[in-house]
Amino acid sequence: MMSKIVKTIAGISFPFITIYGLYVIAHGHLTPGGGFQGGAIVASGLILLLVAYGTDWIIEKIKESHLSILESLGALGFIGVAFLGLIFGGMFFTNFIAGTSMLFGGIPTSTAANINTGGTLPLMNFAVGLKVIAGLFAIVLVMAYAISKEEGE
Amino acid sequence: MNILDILLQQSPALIVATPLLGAFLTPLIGKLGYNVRNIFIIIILAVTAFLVFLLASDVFSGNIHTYVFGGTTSTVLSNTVIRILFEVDGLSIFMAIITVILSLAAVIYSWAFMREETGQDKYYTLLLLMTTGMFGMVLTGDLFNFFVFLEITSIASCALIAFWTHKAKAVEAAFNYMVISTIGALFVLLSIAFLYGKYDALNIAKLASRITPVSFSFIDKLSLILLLAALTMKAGIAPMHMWLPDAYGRAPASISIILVGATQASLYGVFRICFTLYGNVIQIPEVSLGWIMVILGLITMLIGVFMAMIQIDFKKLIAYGALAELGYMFLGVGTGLTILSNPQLSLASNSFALQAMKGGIFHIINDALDVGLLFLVAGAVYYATKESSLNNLGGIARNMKYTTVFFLIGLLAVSGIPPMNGFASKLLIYESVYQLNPILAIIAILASIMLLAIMVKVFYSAFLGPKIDRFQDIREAPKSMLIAMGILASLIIFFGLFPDLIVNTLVEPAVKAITHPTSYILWLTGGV
Amino acid sequence: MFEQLLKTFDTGNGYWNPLVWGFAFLIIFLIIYILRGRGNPSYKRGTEQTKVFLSGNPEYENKELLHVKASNLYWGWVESTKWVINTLKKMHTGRANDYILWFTFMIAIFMLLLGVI
Amino acid sequence: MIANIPFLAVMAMIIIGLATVVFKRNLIKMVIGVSIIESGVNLFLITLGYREHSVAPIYTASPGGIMSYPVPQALTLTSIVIGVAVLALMLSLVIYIYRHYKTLDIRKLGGGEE
Repeated sequence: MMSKIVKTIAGISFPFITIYGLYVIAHGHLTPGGGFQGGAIVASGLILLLVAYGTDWIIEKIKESHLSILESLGALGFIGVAFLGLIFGGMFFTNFIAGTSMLFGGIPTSTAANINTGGTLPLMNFAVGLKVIAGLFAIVLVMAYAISKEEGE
Repeated sequence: MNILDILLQQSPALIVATPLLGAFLTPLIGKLGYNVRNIFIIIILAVTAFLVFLLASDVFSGNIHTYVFGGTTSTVLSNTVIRILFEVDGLSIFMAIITVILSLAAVIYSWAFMREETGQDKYYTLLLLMTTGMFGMVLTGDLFNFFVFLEITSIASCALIAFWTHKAKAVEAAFNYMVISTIGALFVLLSIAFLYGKYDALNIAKLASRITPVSFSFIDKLSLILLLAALTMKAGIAPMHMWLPDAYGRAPASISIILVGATQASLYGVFRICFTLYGNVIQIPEVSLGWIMVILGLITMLIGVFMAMIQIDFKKLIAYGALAELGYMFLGVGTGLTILSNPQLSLASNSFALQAMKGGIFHIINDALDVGLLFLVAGAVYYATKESSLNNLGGIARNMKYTTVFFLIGLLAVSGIPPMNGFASKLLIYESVYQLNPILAIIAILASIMLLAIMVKVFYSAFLGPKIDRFQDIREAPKSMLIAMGILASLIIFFGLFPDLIVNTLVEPAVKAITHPTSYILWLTGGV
Repeated sequence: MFEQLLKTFDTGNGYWNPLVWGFAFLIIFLIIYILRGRGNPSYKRGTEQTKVFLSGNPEYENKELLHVKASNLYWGWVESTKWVINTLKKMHTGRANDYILWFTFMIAIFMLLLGVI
Repeated sequence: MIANIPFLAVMAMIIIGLATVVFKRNLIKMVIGVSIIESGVNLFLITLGYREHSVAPIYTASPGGIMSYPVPQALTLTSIVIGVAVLALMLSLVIYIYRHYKTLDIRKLGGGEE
């Protein structure tokens, strides 16, 4: 449990951190960054809340089992996209969207940083981002919960 | 193109992807109930097994199967390899077969063995992840990819060793294993970086073609040393084996047998590095890897049997036995390497080298089956009696007839008594090692005799003896555990009765694959 | 296929055929069985002959005590190789830092053997 | 000379890390030692890809000029991701060990042969 100042500041900065993290995830195919980095940023925002408001408050809002389901969904999305590459492109992990008129189907030119490019890469970044957010936050949540229970005894 | 051809073409990726998909689906399927999830996992592994055998049938007919992730083979430039490649030759698929047998046995065994535990979704997720890692390690043709799968395997296996978190020693063994395997893997990464810095390639075949006696220098030696040290440590070769008995002994029995596979995947790494990656330079006189392997094998063997002699914990004793068995593989393959790397020896002694290699490689699968069976028996005894110390056991053969028979089969196999499979491979090793140096063969036979003595001690103290009141009402192990043990036991007997068939179909392609590295290296330039 | 199953296993220097061995075992077993069937006419159940002989000491009431514990088995061997076993025991400290020390030590050994230093 | 400083730093980090793991008795410090080795290896990988006066290897919107090698950066990233998993697992194991033995001193744990 932290003081009111910390809580307020954490509450104010949390949306910005999250949006920045989501930006990094979404632009993973254009800039240095991607699913893991952005996911780590979002997760650190959540961890900031955890530190500021205490474990019990967070545990009420989010269950660890939900997080692990989200994590599996992220991993499934990643491997699912890879399997789709096998089905539509003939090889595992084939970038079957690139060069088509679908979303993210554009082909990048050397000058324009267009977000509508990259084929399956943005999709994989989203999946990895989801997995990393859920996974990292679950790790810290479980550890914090375990320790806080111990100190309470 | 019919469906089998497509499956065959895609099989290297699917072998890795199917357990991975299963691993992430498990927490979701787990909500549907106990039996549904377990059947799902068995189906996943059965599909994987089917793919492995499909691929094996192709690879054993003499092909090297390559798979390019995310593109067709034509996009691979001949000079720089940009994509991740899987390259499957005889040895890879041989190891994959071991992995799939062990993981199937473990999953079938866990059905009853883990019934009472909590957190089973995580258990099966990690188990499948570990299987994925092992498949990746043996199938990949990319050095960095190898590192990644090595880490996946070690993280998953470490979490599984500590699965019984209420046991202090299990957690401690897991921590030790984690520290050791992480540092080992980091050294592997460091030497990969050395090689990448010098040769600008990560593909094993590409690197191997660039490491020549001309270019061989300090950096190559350093990375060879680091790779060798780290991978032999991960494979549990003495004197860096100390984590192994703890990890094997403290983990749940169903995990111990997959750990056997994981150590052997590291062993595969050692062989791949010595024979393929540095295949062009093994004849340089200062690289006397063969003798190093022989001596390490002997030390491993002796330490294994001496320590097993004084153990009173059932599973730890078997773990030390497994350590001794590891020594035989190193001895056999090391003998082969010694003779192959000596340009002065004539072709006549080359045939002994091949026999020794055959023995060593054949012993890998035999060891996996034998030690796996013994671990499963130890787990069954623990399941029935809740007792792991041999001092407190006794007379359980009365109540657990089938388990006793399985233990007897494992006992005979692990100590190399005919007609079990251990005998055939050990005979090959003894006879060929004798040609190199008779003393080596004598020590090996001595270690084998001691192994028999140790196993007889277990048999006497745990299974025979007068009735003990506490164990009056213990029951035979549940059916699923018996089935898992039965699979391994029948394979042991089959391998023992028809060694010629096994050596010709399974072992020989594997030996050919590592003694003729050029076919592995040259596929890039169309040499296949 | 069937012929391949029956083939003799050539080990380079000798050969080994488990089926022949199995056959030989079967014959030996039969001979032993026949010999055993002839029996010993002086054997009588439930007399002095079948009692446990413990150097003249009376037999334990509690059968459990008759069982030799695992740590007592091969006592002589363990006692005579104590120097090896105690050294080995000292190696297995159960601490990760000692194990890493062994690892660095082995790297040094490999370096010596391969001539880096 | 100046170009070799990163390599010296790598050497120093790896040796410091190894020394920490070998000589420190505290479990947390051992974990830190492993982390230091890992950072050393990552630094080495990054250094391999460095070229003088190069720009970041981003294909679009590049200001022109030579780029540093992207492959070592990808390797480092993977290695960092693995490092996170390893660190988390090791720390959770340390928590469990502390729960059982009520100490972090490795000499007071129950391992070893009898």
